[in-house]
Formats: sequence, C-alpha cells, structure tokens
Amino acid sequence: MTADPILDVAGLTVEYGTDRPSRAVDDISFRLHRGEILGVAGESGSGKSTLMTAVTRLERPPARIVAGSVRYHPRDGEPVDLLGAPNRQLRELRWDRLAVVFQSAMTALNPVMRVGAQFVDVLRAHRRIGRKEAWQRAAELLEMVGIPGDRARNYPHEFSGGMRQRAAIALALACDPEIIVMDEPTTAVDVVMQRQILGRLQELQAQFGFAIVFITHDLSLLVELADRIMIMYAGRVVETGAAATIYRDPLHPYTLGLRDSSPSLHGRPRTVRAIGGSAPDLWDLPKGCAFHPRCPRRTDGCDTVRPPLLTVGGHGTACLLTGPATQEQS
Amino acid sequence: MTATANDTYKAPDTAPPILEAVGLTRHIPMHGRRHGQVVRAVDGVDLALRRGQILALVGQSGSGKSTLARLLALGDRPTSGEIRFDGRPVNAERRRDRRRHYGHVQMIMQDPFASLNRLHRLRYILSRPLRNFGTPGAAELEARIIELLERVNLTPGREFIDKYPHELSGGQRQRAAVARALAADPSVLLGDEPVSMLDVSIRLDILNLLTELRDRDGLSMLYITHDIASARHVADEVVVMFSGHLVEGGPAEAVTQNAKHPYTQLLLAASPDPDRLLSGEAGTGTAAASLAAAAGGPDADDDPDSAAGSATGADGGTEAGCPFRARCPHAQAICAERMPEAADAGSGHWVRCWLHT
Amino acid sequence: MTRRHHVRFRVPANRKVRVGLAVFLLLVLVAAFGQLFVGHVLGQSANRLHAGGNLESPSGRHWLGTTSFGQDVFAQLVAGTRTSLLVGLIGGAIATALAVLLGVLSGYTTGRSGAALTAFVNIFLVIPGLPLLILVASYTRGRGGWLTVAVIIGLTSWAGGARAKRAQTLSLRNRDFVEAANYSGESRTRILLLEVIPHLAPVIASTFLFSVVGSIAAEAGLDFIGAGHASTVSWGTMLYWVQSQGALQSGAWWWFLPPGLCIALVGTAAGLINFGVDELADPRLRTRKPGSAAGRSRRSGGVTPEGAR
Amino acid sequence: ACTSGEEASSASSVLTVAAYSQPTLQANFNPFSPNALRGTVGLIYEQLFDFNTADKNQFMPGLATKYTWDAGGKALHLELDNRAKWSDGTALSRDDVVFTFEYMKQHKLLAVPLTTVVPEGGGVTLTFASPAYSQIQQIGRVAIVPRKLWAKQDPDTYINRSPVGSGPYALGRVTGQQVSFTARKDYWRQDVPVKQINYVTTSSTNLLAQQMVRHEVDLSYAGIPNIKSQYLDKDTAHNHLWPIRASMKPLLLNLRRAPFDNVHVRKGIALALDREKVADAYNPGVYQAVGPTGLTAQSWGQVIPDGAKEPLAQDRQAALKEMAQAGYQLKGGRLVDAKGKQLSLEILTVSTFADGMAYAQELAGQLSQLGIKATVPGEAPSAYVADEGKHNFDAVFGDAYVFGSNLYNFYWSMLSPDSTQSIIGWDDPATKAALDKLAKADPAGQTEATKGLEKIMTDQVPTIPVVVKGTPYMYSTTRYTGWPTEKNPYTTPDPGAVSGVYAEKLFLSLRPATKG
Amino acid sequence: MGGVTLSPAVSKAPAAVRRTSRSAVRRIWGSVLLKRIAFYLVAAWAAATLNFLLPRLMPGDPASAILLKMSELGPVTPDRVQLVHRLFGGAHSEPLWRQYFSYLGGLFHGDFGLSLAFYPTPVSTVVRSGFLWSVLLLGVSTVIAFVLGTVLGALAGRRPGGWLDTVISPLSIFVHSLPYFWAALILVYVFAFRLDWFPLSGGARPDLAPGFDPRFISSAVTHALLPAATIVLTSISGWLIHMRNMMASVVNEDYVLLARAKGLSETRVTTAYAARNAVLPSVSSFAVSIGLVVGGSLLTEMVFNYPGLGSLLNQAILNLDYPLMQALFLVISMTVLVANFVMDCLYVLLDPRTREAAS
Ligand SMILES: Nc1ncnc2c1ncn2[C@@H]1O[C@H](COP(=O)(O)OP(=O)(O)OP(=O)(O)O)[C@@H](O)[C@H]1O
Ligand SMILES: Nc1ncnc2c1ncn2[C@@H]1O[C@H](COP(=O)(O)OP(=O)(O)OP(=O)(O)O)[C@@H](O)[C@H]1O
Ligand SMILES: [Mg+2]
Ligand SMILES: [Mg+2]
Ligand code: NI
Repeated sequence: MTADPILDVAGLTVEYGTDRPSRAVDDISFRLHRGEILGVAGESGSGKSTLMTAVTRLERPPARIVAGSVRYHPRDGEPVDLLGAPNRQLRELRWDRLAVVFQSAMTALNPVMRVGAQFVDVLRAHRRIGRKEAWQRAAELLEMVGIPGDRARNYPHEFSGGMRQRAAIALALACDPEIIVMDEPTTAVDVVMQRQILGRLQELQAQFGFAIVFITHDLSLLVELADRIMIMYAGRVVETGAAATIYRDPLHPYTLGLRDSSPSLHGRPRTVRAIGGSAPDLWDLPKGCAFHPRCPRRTDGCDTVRPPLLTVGGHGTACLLTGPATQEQS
Repeated sequence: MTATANDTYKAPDTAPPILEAVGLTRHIPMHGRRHGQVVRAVDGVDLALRRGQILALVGQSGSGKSTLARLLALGDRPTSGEIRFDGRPVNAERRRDRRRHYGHVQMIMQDPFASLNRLHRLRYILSRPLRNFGTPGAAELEARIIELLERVNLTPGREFIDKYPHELSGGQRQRAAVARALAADPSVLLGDEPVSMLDVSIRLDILNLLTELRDRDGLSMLYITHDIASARHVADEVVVMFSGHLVEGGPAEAVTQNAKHPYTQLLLAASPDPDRLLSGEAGTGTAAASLAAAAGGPDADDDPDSAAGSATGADGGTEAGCPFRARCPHAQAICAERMPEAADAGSGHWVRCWLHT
Repeated sequence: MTRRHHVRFRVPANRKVRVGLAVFLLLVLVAAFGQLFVGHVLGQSANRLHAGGNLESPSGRHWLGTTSFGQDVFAQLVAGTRTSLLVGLIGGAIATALAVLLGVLSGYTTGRSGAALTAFVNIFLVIPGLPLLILVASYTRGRGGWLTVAVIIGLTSWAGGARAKRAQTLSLRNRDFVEAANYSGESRTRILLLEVIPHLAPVIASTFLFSVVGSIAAEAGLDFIGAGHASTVSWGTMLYWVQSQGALQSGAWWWFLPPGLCIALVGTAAGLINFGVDELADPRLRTRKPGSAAGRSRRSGGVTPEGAR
Repeated sequence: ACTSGEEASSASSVLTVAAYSQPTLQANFNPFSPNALRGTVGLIYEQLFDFNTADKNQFMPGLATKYTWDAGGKALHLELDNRAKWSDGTALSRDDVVFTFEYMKQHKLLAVPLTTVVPEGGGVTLTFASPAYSQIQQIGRVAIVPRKLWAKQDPDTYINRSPVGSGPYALGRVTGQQVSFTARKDYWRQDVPVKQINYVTTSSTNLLAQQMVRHEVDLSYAGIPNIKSQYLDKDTAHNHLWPIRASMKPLLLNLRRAPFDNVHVRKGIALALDREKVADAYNPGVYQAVGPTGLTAQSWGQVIPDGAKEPLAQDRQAALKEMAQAGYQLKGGRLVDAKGKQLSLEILTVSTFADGMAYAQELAGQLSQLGIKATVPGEAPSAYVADEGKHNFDAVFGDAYVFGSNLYNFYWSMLSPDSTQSIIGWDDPATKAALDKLAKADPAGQTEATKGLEKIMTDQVPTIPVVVKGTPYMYSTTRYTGWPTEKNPYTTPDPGAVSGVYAEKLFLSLRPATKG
Repeated sequence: MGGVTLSPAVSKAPAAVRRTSRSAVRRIWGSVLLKRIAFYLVAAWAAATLNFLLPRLMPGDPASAILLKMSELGPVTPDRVQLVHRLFGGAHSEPLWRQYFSYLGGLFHGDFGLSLAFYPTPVSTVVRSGFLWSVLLLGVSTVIAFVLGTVLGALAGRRPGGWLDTVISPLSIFVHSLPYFWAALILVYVFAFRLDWFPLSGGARPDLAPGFDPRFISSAVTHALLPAATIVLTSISGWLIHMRNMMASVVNEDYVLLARAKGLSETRVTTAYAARNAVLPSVSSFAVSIGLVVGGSLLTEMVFNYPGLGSLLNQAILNLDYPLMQALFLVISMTVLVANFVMDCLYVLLDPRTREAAS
C-alpha cells in the first residue's frame, strides 16, 4: 500500500435549500490514498450520500456545495480541483478516472437499454474504440464479475438484483478508473450475495489497484472490508482511523454506541445496548457537540463547545472527552 | 445458553403450540415470459410456535419467509396445507373467521414505511384495532392509545398520538407498527423483519422491547430476519429456510454455533462478524482474502429465470430434490432425488440434509 | 379525531399555485357578487337589449363595449362567469364523482364483477366524447337550461378520469398498508373509503380541476355548434353569438376576446393550481419545513420510497 | 399560390354562388329527390314556366311558352317551345312532357289532382279531377326529364350522376365541396353568357361573409349578420343587396295549449309587438313589418281590405285590455291570471340559426315588457322539427310561408290541418270552407275568395303575422353585371333562384363586367 | 392504452426450465396476444352495439326533418308524406331487435345502409368521401403536435425551473386552455382573411377533384396548413406539459445521474437516458389521441368548412341521419381500438419491461 494521495477533500460543506439551508455535510476533510479502501459509516441521514455526491460533483438541487475543495491528483500532472473544474474537464475525468456505484443498482441502470449498450455508451465516450469491440469488452467486463458474457444483450429487468449489482460494479470498472465511490452498493441483496459481491470486489481491487470510498451504515461490514474507516454524525466526521482500531478501541461515544449495539454472532454473547434518543434535526442542530443530547458521557461544555477533529497517529476523533488533546492531558 | 436478555422467563419446551403450520404450501403463478410456471414460495412447511416463545426464522432473501408469515396471518391463502390456532384448524374463507384470527394473531409487516398509511395520524391508526377487537369508549380509547404508545417506548404518548408517520423516525415507525399489532391484544406476533432496515442502535431498541413483551406477557412471536446475530440474541429457537423449505431448526445457540446444514453454514460464514476477524488475523490487509473465502461454494447464479433465488429446481431437476444441491459443496446423487426427513441432532436440534441422516 | 391541522388553511408555498388560486378566487367572487356590482354600481344588465348603440367600443359607460344587439359586454361577461363556473363545477363534480366511483370500484373489485366494470369503463373510453355529448344534449332539447347541460357534460366525460383512478387503485390495492388495515380488522368499505381513496386525493383533485375546465370548454363547444342552451348567458353562449354575429369581422374585439380569454384564464388557473395538488393530500408535504423530517424519513429506509412502484 | 395566367383568367370569369350551407356534398342530380343538389333544376333540367313574384306575378316562360285554362279549371293546355333540345342533341318532345307528368303521378310526386295528360297540338293538355287554378305554379315548376333515360328509374333511389337535361348548363365536376356547371355550346334558346358557374359550400356565416368580402363568392342568399357593415360598406361600388320578400314569418302559438287557444290572448300578444323593431333586430332593412293578414301592401295591396294594410301598431293599453278579457291582470309588472300565475311562453328556436335566435330574443323582450314571462330556448334543428311535429311548444318564430303566385298555397300551408307546415293545430270549418272556395276560384275570382281568409286572420288571429321575411340577395358586380334589381326585377332572385326558371333567367341575363 | 387486464392464468404444471426457449416465448406472447385480440373484439362488439342504440335515443324522426326540407321547395302531397315516412321513418317501424340484427349483419358486409342526409347515397360512400380528409389533416397535425410538444417538453423538463421551463410551461398551459374553435376563428381572421397567407376554408381548391394530381395535392396541402396549425397550436401544449412533467421526474432517476456520472455528453444523457424513458407514457396517450383524431375534429372542421368526418358527423346529427351517425361512430370507435391495439404492440417494442410482464 502506498501513501500516495489521490483525492484530497478539504473543508467540504454542503447545504440543502436556499431559504433555510440545512448543512448535511459540514466542513469535512479527508485524504484518500491510491489503492486504499476508505469506509464511511454513520447513521442514516448523517450525510454520507451527500458527501459522496459532492465529491463526485453529482449533487442535485437543492444541494449546494458552499465551501471546500476536492483535489484530484493524477499520476502525472497538476492536481485538479474538481469543484472548480469546468464541465468539459470534469466530463473527461468522469468514469475514466472517477467512477461511482450507486446505492441501488435496481434503479441505476437504464431500464430501456440493453445492459451491454450501457457499457458501450461509456466505453465509446472515453475510449476510441469501435462498436463491435466495445460490445466485446462489455461481455468481458460482465464475465469478470461472474455474469456470462452473452447476457450483455439482456435488459436490466432480466437480471436479478445481485446480477444488476455486479453489473453496476463491472460498469464502474469499464474504463479502469483510479477511484470508485460506492454508496451502499449492497443494501438490496442478502448477506450471502453481499458477501459474494464484496469478495469479488476485493479480488478486483487487488488486481487493478483502484481506490474505493465505500459508504454504508453497517459498521461490522466495514471492519471486514475497509483499510480505514470514517464515522459520520450529523454531517461531520466524528472519528477516523484504521478499521481494526476503530472497532477495537473506539474513542468517540457515538462509535462506541454503534459498536455496542450490534450483537455478536460467534463470540461470547455480550450485553448490547442501544444508543437511545433519535437522530438530530439538521435544521435545528444542538449547540456544541451534535451528539451531546444522546451521549451517555456528556459533561459541561459539550453543549457549548463544538469539538474539532483532532488526529494523533492516524486515529482522529471529535470529542471533548476522548479526543487526543484530552487524552494527552490526562 | 440463551441470550442474556431472556433469563427472567423461560418457556418450557413442552408448552403447547399455539400457532401451527402443517404441510403449508404456497405456489404463486407467474406472468409474462414465464407465464404458466409457478414460484414455489413456500413448500410443505411444518412449523410450530409455542406459547411464550420467540422463534426466529432466518434464510436467504426470497426464500419464502414473508410468504410464510403472510399465510399464517391469513393475508394470503395457501395452495395446500393447514394452519392451526390453539390446536384448531383456521378457516380463512369467511371474512368473519378471518377477523377472529386477526384478533389472536397479528402481523408486523416487513416495511414500516409502506404499512403505515401516511395519511393517518397514529391516533387513528392505533384506534382502529382497538375499536375492531374490543370496543373501548371514546374516553377510554385515548388512554389506551397512550398506554400502547408508551409501552413501545414512544414516550410521552401524548406527544406522539397526533403525529403522522412521516413525523416519526424509522425506529419510531417500527415501534408504531408494533404498537398497532399489540393493540389487538394478540397472543401471537408475526414480526416480518421488524428491524431490517434500521440502524443498529435503533434496531436494538425494538428487539429489547420484544423480548420484554415475551417475558412479561408470555407473548409468542415469529421473528423473521436476515441478521443471524440478532436471532441468536433474542430467539429461543431458530429455524432456517431455504427456497420454500425449512432445512434446519433448534435452540438458537445450537443452530448458530453448531450449524449442521451446509446452507446454514454458508449463511453464518457470510454474515459480517468483526469479532471473528479481530480474534483471528488482526491486520486489515488480509481482509480481502477472508471475505472471498467466506463467499464460498460455487457461484450462485441468481438468474431470475430460476425464480426464487436458486429455488424452483434450479437445475431443471425434479422438484422433489433438495433445492440447495446446486450450490452445495457436499451434494450427492441422492440429493437430486428427494428431500430427506428431519434428522435429530440432539436436544431439539434437527436438520434436513443427507449428510446428517 | 382532532382535525385542527386539517382545518388551518396554509397558503401554499409555490408561487404558481398562489397565482392560480388567486385567479380562481377572483373568478368565484365575480360569479358570486359580480352581478350585484354590475347591476347597482354600473347600472347594466346582461340581457337588456338596446341599452345603448350597437357594437359600441369600450367606454366608461360600457366597460367592454356593447354587442351587436346593444347588450353590455361586461355585464354579460360577469353573468356568464356565474353560469360557466357553475356548469364547470357541477359538470366537473359529476364527472369526478363518477370517475372516482367507477375507477376505484373497477380497480378494487376482483373477479367477474371487477372485469365487467373494467370493460364498461374501457368501452366508454372508446366512445368519442364530443359527439356523444352532442347526441345526449340534443336529446334534452335545451330544456332545463345550463343545469341540464352541466349534468350531461358530467355524465359523458368521466371515462378518462376513471381509467387513471383505476390504474392508481390497482397499485394501491396491493400496498402494505391496505393489508395492514385488514389485519386491524377493518371492513372492506372502510378500507376503500378511508385507506384507499384518500391516497387518490391528488389525482382526484387534479381530475376535478381539469374536469371543471373541460366542462366549461365542453359547454362552450356545445354552444358553439348550437347544441347548447343559447339563451342563457354564459361564456359559451357569448362565444356563440360572437361568431354568429361576425364580431371579429366587424372589429368588435371587445366582444370577441373576453369570453375566450376567460375560459383560457380558468384553464390556466387550474393548471397552475395543479402544481400544488400533491400538497393537498400529503401531510408530509404540508409540514412547515419541507424536507426536514420528510427527507430523512424517506431516505432512511434505504429502499425505494413508497409510491415509487 | 402560383396559378398560371390561363387559369387565372378563366377563374376570373367563373361565377361563384354560395349555394349550399352544408360543408360537404354528395352527387345527386335527381330533380325528384329532396336531396337533389341545387342547380339540378334550372341549370340542367328546365321547368315549364313560373311567375315572377318580384314583379306582379308576371308569367315567365320556360319550356312552355303559354298556358290556357279550360273546362272551369279542370283542363290546362300548355304550349311548348319547340326549339328545346336535350344535351345529347335529341329534341325535347311533347312525349317527354307527357312522360314526366305520368311518371310523377305514378310515383305520387305531384300535389295536383291530375287525371290525364295527353299531347295536343304544339303541346300537352292536362285534365284534373277538380279545378286546379290555384296549383298553376306547381304545375309550372315541374322539371321535364327525358323519357328514354328515366322510364326505368326509381325517383326515390336514383342518384343520376350524369344528368342529361335541356337547360343551359351541363354538369362539370362534382367535388366534395363544389359543383361546377359548364355552359352548353348548343343551348337551344340563346348563347350562354356565363361559361362556368360554381355552386360552392359554405358552412358558416362567418366564412361566407369573409368569402363575399374577398369576392370569392359572387352571389349568396344566406343571412350574414350586419350586411351593411360587413359587406356593402367594404366595396360600395360592387357589393349590392336587394332583400327579396317572398314569404311571411308569423309568431305561431300552439293553439292546442291554454291560454293560447283564447283569441284574446292572441290579440293581446299581437298588440304587444313592435314589428318594426323585430324586423330590425338582425339585419336592419331586410325584413319588413307586415299587416294582420300576413300580406304586404306593395305586392298584394289590391286584395287587402282597408285597415288591414298597415302593420298593427304596438299598443300596450289595447293589449292589456285584450288580456284582461282573457282573465289576465297586470300585477307588479307581471301579467297574472286569477290564481296569480304569470302568463309565460317559450319561443322555441333553432339555436344554430343566429338570425332566428336574434328575432326570437327581440320578441321575447317585447313580450316581457307586457308582463309575460317569455324565454327563448334554442335547440338543435332535429329536435326543433320533432317538437313542432309533436306540437310540443308554446310558440315558435321560425317558420315562414311563401306567398307564391297564388295566395291559396300561402294560406293553405299556414292554416290547413292537412299541411305539414301548419303546426299550430288550427282546425276550423270556416277556414276550410274559405280555403276550398279559394282553391276553386278562377283567376278573376281569387281576390274575392281571399277576403274570407283575410277576415279569419284579422278576427281569429290563428297566427300572428309579424314580418315579411327578406332574403338577402347579395351579389357582386366585379365579374358580371346585369343582375336583377329592385328597379329592374326581371326575375325573382329567391332562394329558389339558385334553381328553376328564376335562376335560368338570371344567369342568362348576366354580362361580363367591363374591366376598369 | 385500452387498460387491458388479463386475469392471471391458473398455474399449469411447474415446467422447470432454466431458460425458456425462444419458441416458448413466442407461444406465451402469442397467447397474450390472443387474449388481447379477444378483448378488442369484445370492445368492438360493445362499441357497435352502443353505436346502434345511441342514435335511436335521439328525439325526432328523420322523416319529419326531410319533409320540412321538402316543404321549403313547395307543397308536399299527403302521398308523398306517407312515402317519406315509409322510406325514412322505416327504421322505427321494425322491432328493435330485428333492426339490431340487420344492423349487425350489415356491418359484416361493410353495408351501413343508405344515408338519410344524402339520400340515396350509401353511407359507405359518404364516409369514404370524408375519411381521407380527416385522417390526413388530423393525423398529420396530431403527429406534428406530438413530436413538437414532446421535444419542447423534453427541453423544458430537462432543467425544471430553468428559463425555458419558466417561460414555456405557464405559456403552454394558457394555450392549452384556449377554446380551440375560438382560437381557430382568430387564426382564420388574421392569417387567411386579413393577411391572405392561406385560403379561407375548405379541403382543397373546390374545382379540383381529389386524386393523385400534383395540383390537387399542393392545393390540399395549402388548405390544410391553417387548420393543421390550429390543431398543432392547441394540442401541442398538452404533450408539452405531459412530457415536461415526466421529464422533470425522470431526470432525478438514478440512471440519469449515473449517465451523467459516466461522463456522457449532455445530449446523450438527455436523449438516450432521460427522454427515452420519459416519453413512454406519452406514447400510450398518443394512441388514444390518434384514435380520437377522427371524432375530436368536429369543431375544427366546422370552423374551416373542412370536408372531413367531423363535418359529416355534424351533418348527420343535424339531419338525424342515423345510418351515417352509426357508421361514423363505428369508424371512430374502431380507429380508437385499432390505434390502441397497434400501440399495445408497439409499446412492447419500446419498453422491454412490458415484454416480461404483459399484464
Ligand atoms: N434533496 C434533499 N433536500 C433536502 N434535504 C435533503 C435532501 N437529500 C438529503 N437531505 C438531508 O440531508 C441529510 C443527509 O442526507 P444523506 O442522504 O446524505 O444521508 P445518508 O447518510 O446518505 O443517509 P442514508 O444512510 O439513509 O442513505 C439528511 O438529513 C437528509 O434529510
Ligand atoms: N406476489 C408475488 N408474485 C410472484 N412472486 C412472488 C410474490 N410474492 C412473493 N413471490 C416470490 O416468492 C418467493 C418468496 O418471497 P418472500 O417475499 O416470501 O421471500 P422472503 O423470504 O420474505 O424474502 P425477503 O427476505 O427478501 O423479504 C420469492 O421468490 C418471491 O419472488
Ligand atoms: Mg445514503
Ligand atoms: Mg420478506
Ligand atoms: Ni390535456
């Protein structure tokens, strides 16, 4: 694994609406390295999808990127700020370097176009190849994810959910991208299928070395899959670090709550507790730390001071109590 | 043995079954290209739910779990087979009989977003079963609704009573759906993945509530889930379904820790389990290998032609055979001929597999 | 049930809808009180002949000039507003009621009677509306005035709406909440009335809006070909006279344009209001903060939102 | 848009007549069919003779040059023009005339008590069962067809797509919206001045008005609104109007319905009307108020008794007096009976006829001023006809009665219960007797015989004469001149003028307009 | 679409085939087709029956209408009155069921009897004379309106709230609401009467006989321009709004977003992904409107004095011409049915999903 950065996100802030905007993503910074799998976890509504669409410049109104930068570092040449890049340049980068897999492959494939044609479309847009050759490549790509090549002539509805999901992954690989952003790509399939798809994904990643940003709300899945994990809460990153570390020694009470509320399958049956309370209202965020109303360990200051994300040795957290700064003091 | 939460009340294994399925079968005709064929959603299922017991039903998506639950709730009619309540067969033909059944057996549907009418307030939604299965007066009604809401931890009830479903979070909705089922004061709850779509933290709230109800009120429950870890956590017994058949069952701990059927084993292997990973190789670099390994077995080609996942005799074999044989690493000749009878694996643990007969 | 949330009238956020509602309201006011104003303030009446000269152009006395018979065009327009709106509302109400009844029943009922109902609806769809309308209208021979016309329009124009409702009902019939209502022990009628039909409210509202416009236009069409009730004053009969008296050739734009524009105005208002009908029925869209709870609860499901089927 | 020069010049000499008010046509040149296209008779087939109602009922020769009565009106000798020729070149013989009469008699097409028809001298002699003086115009209007082509045809179902007639024109081309007639080079009577005549369809008055203004149509009879401003003023040099007053339009009350069976009510209504105003309600100057006998003083002055020549003046007091005699009192502006019920009447009208609606509205307005609740329900023509047929109406103001050359038909069609046009339900022995007397009266005795009917009209008021209906005969002199005018009424440009002897006479009298 | 529902067939033997063979596909699709045809036949029969009954409910009898027409020309003999009643009132003398059967019998032979308004021309001749006019004028203008409206709607809906949308959508709602005969009158007045750009009325120069003659065709085209423009102008907005709304919701679909993410050109995204899907519902409404073209044209044809079926229908109604009315209603109903049927079949080509679930 190299420490060669490929994507640098800094201070990214996204709002919904103009009259009374809600900050779905609030001042988020992170760095993605070449060939790395970065997991993003967090509660529903914490801004994971919003972050992903902003990074890939696929945000739709009423979403607006109000601040920050997303810098892409090509292997050769100057870094490109995706937020400022003109449409033309962006279009060239898309899929060629930066591909996405959506939450639901069921709806991400054009229902009236043959699956293969949707590969051909993108291949011909980015690679100078003939129609026939493109179809051939589409078949190859499908075979790569375990779908017989002749099924390229099928329509999406003729595929099962798992096949569609795999086809979506194959599609992302079409132009050999450097980054693939995946937003809950396996929610629609059951565990066995999920396992299969992710297994295949990991094989491919090992083979081609692309970097992945993987979004899900299933922490246990990420621990198995990702190299690094980023935990989001109410539009902010509350903890980030190596996957195993995060699971073993979560620093933020929210991460801890997440971990402790999933029952274990094999280990000694442990006491599981829910976090309690409910997700905050983005229009009316609690003052201070957004998690404090639900936090079992809140103290004075939690409701007034918003803790910054402080990183020590690759493990960062945004909590007054457990943040590195506090730890150092104690 | 059992999960930590349920040590207050222990249903005797000998408690009489309250809801039973005998040879329950549901074949769903298909349309369009495969017109004329049927999906064998539920195929000859025998199942007994005992009083004061939580029975977890796990299995792959499309294996027929919801269909089975809907059959038991009389939301659907079986192709053949019988449903017994309290030992008596249930007649589903007449609306009046069905209604009586609804009074005893309530279903929590899979999707709380679809099963709560977004146009009604909780007050109305909860008042309906109350009025239909007992007739409290107007004054009493409100008190009962508030009580119900508080019972499912929607406190204070007075706050929630005039809310629309969309004003509730997912977990709150799911609890509202539970409250509606409880409003009929049933003796059996059929929970169809009541927590599948929720974040782990909210998920746990509800599971704890359900065990509490069992322990306090002796409620019986069928708990359908994909999440085997949670099944282990709350259920007394677990049964595993594959392609319309029950393939393994028994005490929760036995089934999850000592699975016999290759499908159950695959299911367990596929379930994400950070503990396994952390206790084994601590590094993250090998994660890839472990995931791939867990996928195991031959690639399940989930071609929609083969209907329910890999159900409907995926390889064109006779329908009598074991539906899992195509993907089974231990498949034998006999597997294609017929399903084995349930074999006992000790202390109530049974399995239907030729490996264990 | 407390209804306080229902009762409070919220001005819709959408500007288009506001404009549409304002126009509609204005027309209703004109229909209700316009004649009083015209009669007492302006001292005109719709039917008084030879009130002044013929085909006078607009003036302070005749705001919209006079017809070739010397009637005051403004007075006619105001009187016509009432008739036309009533025809529209009554015709629209009948057509909508029939469309809902037949559409929902044919969508909800299964088996033989459902198929028969469906066939009935489908056959009515095949019959061309205007000729049928003319036929039936000539059957009544202009008796009963605009009311008959309105009723006939209502009776002959429901089929399209019924089909839309049928399709909607078919998809609603299998929704989870309908099944859930069954589990709650609800009766079939109650499910239909309180669970299914309320979900159709936006469709019903928009059917109603367009039936109103359609009825007004149909009445005008009927009058135009002379199958209407030509001696009542309505926008339709105004158009009839306008064309039969060659108002356009005579340069009487003040007589020719207003009735047509009024009809277009109602149609436009309805079209604009239609942008907001979803709000009428969906409590989620009625909340103060559109998108807050809604956006989240909709998304946290992670699967397709309801209604997307 | 780019027509060749040749076409343009030929188009400029074509005379266009707005002859059909329906949008589409189907070929039918059977002169006996009620659906025969206009022009069939007059341009293709010729009639025997007619009388110019616009000019003192002067005899207008057609195929017959002269007629003589005999046997007290029971025999009629017609002298034929022996030059007449069919368009296939053969001569039109006495035989064809005999054939036509026999054919019509055989198929019950003749409203005349004809017994025999025989060739005699240079013509034919007809005999009748009873004196037929009053039917002379109908006899004259018989269109003669060639025996050799018609002997085997059924007059009811024969379409006759390629007619062979004796008239000045041959059939040109029939398209869905026009029939063109081309002048016969070998027409027996004279050179035909207008080489081509197109009879076109116009389905709306709007359209007609526009076509006329643009001189796309040279001749029309349809009632377009505001003729003066819409037509005459647009080109005063070329556009002309001469209202032809050939029929009378009364207000018809349903005499089988109370209170209209009461003569005082009828008189009261008659006195409440301002006929001049009614006449001017639509196209001022076209209609004309008429006296109580229903006859105009200009044409029929000599037969009208003094005192009944002028239109009845509006007289509110007299009207109320009559109403009082019928038991109606004025209370609070409403005319009510003893029970307090207001006298009400609906003036049924065809709603597609804009002029009819306008007149009816005016009538209703005037009656309202007397305190009667008068309304005007308009209905489709078919429904109107049905209602009339079933006597299902209070009042109508749509039907008009043609004067003709002989008043018998005028009064018969209005008052005889045998007439399909008599819808009021007037069944009165005295009227019957008076009609019989007029029917049998020889031309000299007709004035006297009319008196009885006139008296019935003034005393009993079975119908309330309101106006003489004017047909707006509008023509343009851009292409042709020589049109009949009020000063030179050589023919009657009646609606029938697009057919019959009238039309023939008109078209044969035109001359191309000199350019400039 | 006819809104056809096929009852789910009872399950046959659970044929356990992995991939249904092509012939089986064809067989199953064939059986679906058969059921559809059966539905259309039933609908056709019902329409025919209704068409038989409707005119008979009308007041008045054609005989009196004809007599009135005759009496305008001169006195009518009582014999003649009887004859007319026998000929034209005949329909009412027979018992209804017998009329019904002879009507149905006639239909099979394409024999609708004789028209009364154009007596004694056969109804089939009359209908034929108007058919082509209507179909050409209305067919062509409906297609143009559909295409233009859909294209404009797609453009407006591509960016809901954009300037094109803001301008075009309310405008088209307004235009859509104009009473179209009124709009037609204005257009005639301005463009034909005042400006003289178009002929005033009619189907072609009246002196030209219909046929494959270039002069006739060019004249027919010039005559059709204005009526066609009216139809296009007033019906374009319906399609526009329809398409705009569909488009506005389709552009939010994930597959459109994905297409954009794929770096495809904007044109490609709009056409192949968004518009291609958004147009589907419009296509099925198009079937209905193509079918109704024939009947819905009454007012336009009246304004333009156009010799099509609408004018004929008007004449039939005015003259109580039952046989003609029946035939016209039937033609209209049948066009609707045929158009629906064709669209049903076509739709299967356009939307691959329907090939699967043909219910
Ligand atoms: N179109 C929108 N308009 C307004 N608010 C929105 C919109 N889409 C999302 N939001 C809000 O932005 C916040 C973040 O949403 P986002 O979809 O990014 O969450 P998420 O973490 O992806 O959740 P999930 O796990 O459910 O997919 C939520 O509070 C949501 O309500
Ligand atoms: N209405 C239906 N029509 C056709 N097939 C159906 C229908 N309902 C269920 N099926 C099929 O029956 C099988 C069993 O479905 P069921 O919903 O019971 O599965 P499940 O175990 O609940 O799956 P999940 O875990 O995804 O909820 C599936 O193959 C499904 O496709
Ligand atoms: Mg998301
Ligand atoms: Mg399920
Ligand atoms: Ni529309």
